[in-house]
Amino acid sequence: MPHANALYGPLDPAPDAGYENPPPRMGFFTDTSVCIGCKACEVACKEWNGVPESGLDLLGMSYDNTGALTANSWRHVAFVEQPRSAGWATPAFEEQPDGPSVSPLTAAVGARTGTDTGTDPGLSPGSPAVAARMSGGPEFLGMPGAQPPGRGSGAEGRTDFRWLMMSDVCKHCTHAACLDVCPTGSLFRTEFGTVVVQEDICNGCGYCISACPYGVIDQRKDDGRAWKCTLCYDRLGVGMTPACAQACPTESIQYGELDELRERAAARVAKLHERGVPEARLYGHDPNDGVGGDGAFFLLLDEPEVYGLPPDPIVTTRDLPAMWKRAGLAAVTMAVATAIAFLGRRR
Amino acid sequence: MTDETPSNEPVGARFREFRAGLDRPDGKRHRRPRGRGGDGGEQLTVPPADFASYYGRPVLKPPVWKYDIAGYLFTGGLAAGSALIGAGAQLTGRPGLRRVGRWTALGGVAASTYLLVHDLGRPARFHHMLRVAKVTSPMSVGTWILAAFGPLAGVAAVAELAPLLPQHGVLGLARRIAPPIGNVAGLAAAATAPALATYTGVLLADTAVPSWHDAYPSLPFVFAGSALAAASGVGLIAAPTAETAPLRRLALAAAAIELGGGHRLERQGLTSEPYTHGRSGRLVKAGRALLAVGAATALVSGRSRVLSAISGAALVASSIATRFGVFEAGRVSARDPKYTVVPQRERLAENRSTTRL
Amino acid sequence: MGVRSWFEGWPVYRQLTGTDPLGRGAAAKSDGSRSLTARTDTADSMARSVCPYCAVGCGQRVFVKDGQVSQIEGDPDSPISRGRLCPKGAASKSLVTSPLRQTTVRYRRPYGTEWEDLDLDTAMNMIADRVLAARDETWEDVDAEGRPLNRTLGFSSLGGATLDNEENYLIKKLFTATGALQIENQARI
Amino acid sequence: MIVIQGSNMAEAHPVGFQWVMEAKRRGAKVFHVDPRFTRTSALADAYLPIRAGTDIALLGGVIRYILDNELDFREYVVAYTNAATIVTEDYRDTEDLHGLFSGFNEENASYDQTSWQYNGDESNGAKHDTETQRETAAGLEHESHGAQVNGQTQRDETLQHPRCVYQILKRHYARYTPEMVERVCGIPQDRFLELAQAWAANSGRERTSMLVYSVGWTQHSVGVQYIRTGAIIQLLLGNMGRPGGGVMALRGHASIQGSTDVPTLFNLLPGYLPMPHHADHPTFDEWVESIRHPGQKGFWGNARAYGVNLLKAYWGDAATAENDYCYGYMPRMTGDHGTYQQVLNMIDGKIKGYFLLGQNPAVGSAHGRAQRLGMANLDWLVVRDLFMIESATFWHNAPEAETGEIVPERCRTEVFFLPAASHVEKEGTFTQTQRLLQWREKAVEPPGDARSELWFFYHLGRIIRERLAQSTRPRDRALLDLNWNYPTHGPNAEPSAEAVLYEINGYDVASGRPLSSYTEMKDDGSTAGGCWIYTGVYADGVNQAARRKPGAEQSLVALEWGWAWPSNRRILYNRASADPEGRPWSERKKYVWWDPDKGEWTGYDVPDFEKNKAPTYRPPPNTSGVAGIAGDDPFILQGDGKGWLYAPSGVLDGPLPTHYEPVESPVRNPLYRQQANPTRKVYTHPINTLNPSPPQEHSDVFPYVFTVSRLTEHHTAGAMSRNVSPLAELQPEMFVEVSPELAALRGLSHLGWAHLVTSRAAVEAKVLVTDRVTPLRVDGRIIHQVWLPYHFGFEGLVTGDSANDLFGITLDPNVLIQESKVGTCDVRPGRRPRGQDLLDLVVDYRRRSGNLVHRYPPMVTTDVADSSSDQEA
Repeated sequence: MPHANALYGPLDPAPDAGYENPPPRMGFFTDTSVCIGCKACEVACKEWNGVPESGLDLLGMSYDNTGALTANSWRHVAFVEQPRSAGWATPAFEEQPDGPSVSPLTAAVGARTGTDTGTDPGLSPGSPAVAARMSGGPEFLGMPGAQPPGRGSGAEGRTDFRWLMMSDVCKHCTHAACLDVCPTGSLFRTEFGTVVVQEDICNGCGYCISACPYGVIDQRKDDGRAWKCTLCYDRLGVGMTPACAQACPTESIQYGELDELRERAAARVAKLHERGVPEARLYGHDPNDGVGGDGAFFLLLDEPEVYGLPPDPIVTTRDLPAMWKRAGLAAVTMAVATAIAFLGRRR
Repeated sequence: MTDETPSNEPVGARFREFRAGLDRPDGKRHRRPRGRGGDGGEQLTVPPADFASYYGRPVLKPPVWKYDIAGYLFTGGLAAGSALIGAGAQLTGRPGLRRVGRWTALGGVAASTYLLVHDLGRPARFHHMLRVAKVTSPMSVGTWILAAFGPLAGVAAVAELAPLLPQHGVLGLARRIAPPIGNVAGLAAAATAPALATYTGVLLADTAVPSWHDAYPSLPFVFAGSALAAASGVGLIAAPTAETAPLRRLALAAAAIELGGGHRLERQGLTSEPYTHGRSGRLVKAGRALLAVGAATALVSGRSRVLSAISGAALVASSIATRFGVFEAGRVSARDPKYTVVPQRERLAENRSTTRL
Repeated sequence: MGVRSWFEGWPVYRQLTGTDPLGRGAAAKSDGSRSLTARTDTADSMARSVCPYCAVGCGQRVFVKDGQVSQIEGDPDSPISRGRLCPKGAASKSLVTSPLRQTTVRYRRPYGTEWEDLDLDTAMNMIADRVLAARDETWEDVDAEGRPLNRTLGFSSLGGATLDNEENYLIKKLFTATGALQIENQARI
Repeated sequence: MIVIQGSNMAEAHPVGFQWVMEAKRRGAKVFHVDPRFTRTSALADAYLPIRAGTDIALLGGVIRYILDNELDFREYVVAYTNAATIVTEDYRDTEDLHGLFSGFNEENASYDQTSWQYNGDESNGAKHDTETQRETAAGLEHESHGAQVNGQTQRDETLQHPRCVYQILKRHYARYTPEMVERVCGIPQDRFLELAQAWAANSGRERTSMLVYSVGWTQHSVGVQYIRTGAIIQLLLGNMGRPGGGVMALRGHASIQGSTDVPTLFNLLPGYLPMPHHADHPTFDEWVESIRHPGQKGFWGNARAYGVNLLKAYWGDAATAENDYCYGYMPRMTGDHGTYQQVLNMIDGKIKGYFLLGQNPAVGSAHGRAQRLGMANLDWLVVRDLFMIESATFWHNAPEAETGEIVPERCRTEVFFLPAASHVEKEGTFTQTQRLLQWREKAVEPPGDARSELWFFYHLGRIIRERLAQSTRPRDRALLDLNWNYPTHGPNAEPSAEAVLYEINGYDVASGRPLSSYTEMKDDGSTAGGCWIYTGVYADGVNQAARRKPGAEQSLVALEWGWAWPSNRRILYNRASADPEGRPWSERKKYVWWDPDKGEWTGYDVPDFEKNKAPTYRPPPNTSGVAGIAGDDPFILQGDGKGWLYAPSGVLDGPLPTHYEPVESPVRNPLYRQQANPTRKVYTHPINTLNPSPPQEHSDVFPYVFTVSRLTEHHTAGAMSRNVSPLAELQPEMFVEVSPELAALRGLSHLGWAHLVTSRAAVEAKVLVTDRVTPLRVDGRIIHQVWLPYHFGFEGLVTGDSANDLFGITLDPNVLIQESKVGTCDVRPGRRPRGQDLLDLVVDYRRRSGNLVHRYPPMVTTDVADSSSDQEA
């Protein structure tokens, strides 16, 4: 019998997926407060998993030239430049003759850039107006600093500055919509509680892509199949660390038993709060959230949507029983309507 | 190239122009995106929402399904509705309508199969769909429904060929036993048909696509109605008018189901926007209008061949418009981060206020 | 494979008879997934190396399968890098297996407009000829005051700083014996 | 505390940066000083934007802050540095001479160092021909061995004597006030004070602070003095030779340290022995004595042994005491034979052949156009690389081919491209940035014709020796007598790298036993060794560099991983981690100490001191060499055993670091009338045009400051990253980072094109408008800076213009390293012109800057008084 929480709520996914005495659930804790944006994770992942190139265009999204998680980028480092305090540091440009921040403007330009990632839908274009709000800083109001050298200092504008970097990855949800909607069983739950596409099975139906509440999984064009982070299932099997976590120079990506990672993360948040970084918060750590908690969760320094993450995702299959009920009702209605139409008075 | 003194325009003018370009709703000042990427101009007609995002890029991946799937929504519905009509005609002794129903059902299901396989990234692996049977996957459920429905509809339709067979010999035997087999198959197909017509509502709703998911209470009814409308429409066009009386009633019922069940599409908050605005909104509206016209015309068409045909065409067109409209609305909602972020933000705010109480 | 084992291998059958009725995990696992293993585990050999990019000196493990490099990753034993690598170090396998790598001698003759092929031995002999000729043409025995010079300024060399110590040692030793002085390295830059 | 300046550690050395993060986790504060906000700044606790090329002014301010507030670690300073040493009466400071020191000779733009000497040592100064030293990059006494001073110096340990180094230092930096720091660097005073206070507060007995730099410091016309300034602070605060302290040079290439230790540099032989100079070193004895400096303390006293061993290693049995160990075979320098001089000589047709061994000067060296035109004027060129690099294809793909300056049909250069073996296809040692040698095992055979450098040079030598086998010419003796017998193996007859390492290590000639320490080297020819500082790497016949005891199984110092020169010491001068009596300065900072019971030095590291020399040891008067080092002289390679706050000789541009403006600067030096380094190395060659700087006219034609550096995603000239797909895609295009203010000023738009123009070249780049770059208020003006990566070139998966094309050639006088971290330029919107139009554009800029006839900036500007400079004037 399926578990009562098979579709929603806290659950240990491996036993639910039929594994008897599985190993502990493994996952990632990505601490963005120590990320240096080096992208070693992106490269190490590509090297291990043989992931193809994902486009050679300058995107103008700070140092992000990958753009998004795609079938050809299973790790993606996001870069956000913000005229805001970093919390722990003194204001970077205090007393400098700067004008107001340009972050919203450059973000707006970055929103429209594209590159052929070799995948579908790959990196979708964004909206400049929406992008302009991403920095969360003051709106751009004019150019008081724009005077030729030597002529006056202008009003001091931006003083605070911070540069957020965050390595995004598949969340390996407890309730993984991609997995549940997969009609071939290609997407499956491993004994480690992770979610993996089986490349010998996937027939590229694309359903998982629409089902993912994080926009992670994506289809490779010349290949037709869906691809995403496997949490290096092959490495896990022989007791190795996933390639990205092994490469990460600053332990921003930590791999381990999920329970232990959650404890570590809570301690880290507490420490950051203590050190004057009240914005530090965890994302995806809570087994009571809309996806039953993520196998890969994060410590963020701003709202999730600033990094391109949904603020409160709920797995679509939570509502599946209700959906089937509605469908059943509609089906009955349809049959009855047909019956009535035919049983009606002959004309 | 010898004069490099900066132009005489006031300092900062170029930058202000640069900035002004950004604020222009068409955003045309900026270089076109290279490679892939739509024009995205449509979102800009909506005032920018007060929310943050990552470079305005969507949180979700828009569905990769091509128009194959929108087409399938139509052909699958048509096949299901037609199978029901075929069975109704069979039971009520309307051979012409029965034939049309069965053949349309087979045509619909054949087209559906083609479209579904064609949409796959790896069409040669279509049979992997039969590896598992997952109630959590509407596509898996649909596959098994189709797997049941398709052969049955095929047998029912092929049975209609019995009169063409010789009267004697082995084929003569086939000619005699085909009709009863066809009847059994026709009824069996009809039994699975409502599921075929309505599971597609769940297929779309069981995604993270905001406008589809939020519409889960409505979509099965919209699709059920649309399926009946399309099938009625084909029947009205193709069947002898003497036998189409049930279809006129059915068209009316279809309209009632679709409009009654679907009126909530416009009332599900922000994610209704794609059903009412833009190209997808226009398609949905056109579907509604055509449905009303088709149903009304059907009511008054009587035995008029012309009116029946007009009514039928309107009903079929309505179904096509509705399917493509709904399909497109989902894609629009996935492409704009606001449909993902804003409702979730509102939900969080709501939860916070309730927990505070 | 008999019909029976085929049927028992059918995931639907496993769903119905096993512990995974929803077909989420155990039942859906494919043959490919069952036989999956890390390729580092099946490598023929592993060499302990050092990253060729910056001077931090991160440890690398180079895995070889069938005479080809199959993976390069950080060496967790290294007290310098603790198994970690930056993007460049992590790309080392792509570096050494890059399809853009040149593997044959190429030759451009004076005033030529195209590359030509050349045998390695021939190239070595041609280079030796040119070194000796340039040396003889530009040899300086003594300076104006008769003090020894013993040198040639007829050719020069600029080395990268990814050369091994042993290589640098031979370069300096040979060039010094040849009388060549103008030996430089990235270390000057 | 960790101060990162002149380095973008998180981006250029990400894996090393894990240790900064580790320190941060334990509460260390990280300061980052850089012209732009980088990924390092993002993780730092404080970021200070600085005008490129003004680091000495900032650090000088820190020195003044320390001295004024008496925050130095006095016990350390008195005992271990030359603060107490008295300097001659004739010494005049920059305070007195508008930015020059005493002894300046305008004729050859160099100093007579006599007046800089320690009192009583005046005669040492005259021994140096400083002009020759500049030409041969010998200013630093061949970069390692201490300059000549007599071991016994006159000292005033109360530091009150007006001519003691401490007081000279105090006076020299008196004008480096917080106000002046702000005027010069553009760093607000309270931001500067935050740095200075934290640095002083986090140093001393209980705490140490570390200083980290990279080529952001070295690639300047005053580069050596940048590092000296940092070293002065670290000495004053007692941070040298101690754990968590020091000056950390983050070097940029896998074995660039090794390339200096076992050099392929024109002025050096292995182990920092000088290449002989025709006038200074005509005989073996003169050569040895010039290294040994009779009378000086320390380990250079054994220089004869080091020299004999090298010559024995080179010429084996042929090298005998009778023939001065074949010293006569050595080629002699007559002046500057450095890489930039070579390039100019190539343009002038003086050089016939050129070897490029994994190096890509067409992109990586300053003044790319000069590099390419030089290569296009050779008889032959040998390029050995993994990829088809720009330096191999310049003859048809260079920008000069587009402008018509290079036409393949008229380009004579014969090019041999020989594919090279990669790091996994050969074995050998790399020496990383902390002097640690690590052996690489060979994983696979190189593909096709690809071969190691070891193979190439061994076989080239073999072929040449075979050709000359019958020769009787004297000039060929050096080749024929060469000890060139290395065992080979494998299908390609690859020479044994381990055999070469054994020779580098050294051995007993009679028995072949590997030496275990350079102290075993004899000066009688009974031992041979190719690089004395590497002796011990093959101790006991074991390849010590190949040791790989897991880090987790040993202490943090990890003495059993690889092998560090000298003698496996991980922190140099670590005797200073103990107090003069040999006790740890504090329990927290315990590292190496004297064990009185055992009568030896002990600790976590190998003590960088004679093991049994007690702290109380005092040498008898006039003892020189190793015996001259007292028990409390930690700096055992310095001629007086002390850490040098003040350099009486050895640094050509002054005994104390002084702020000079970069050669190309939009600003008149606010500190002194002397604008730029008066002793810098200048090449007056038609191709080497320089932008004018104040007090010259027309400097406003190039109003902006540009600086270049690395990105995490690419490596130097790009061959090893732009040809590698997973790296190329991460930074796929050449770009320039500008502030929003400059973007507004020059009409630049985000992701639009801009081009930068100097009097050498114009290069184009995509614009990134970013808040990470800020204008600075400098001396009442707004100064705009822009930044470019220098990785791009015209070959590879991703291409773009090369930033190094923008630079001219001006060198630091001490080490002949080019100023390629700062220059002036104009920034214009749009793409650069093509073909002849490009040349016209650059020529026109030159015309407008008054430089059509190559007017070089004056070396000395002390006679130009103006209101903006020299606060005293």
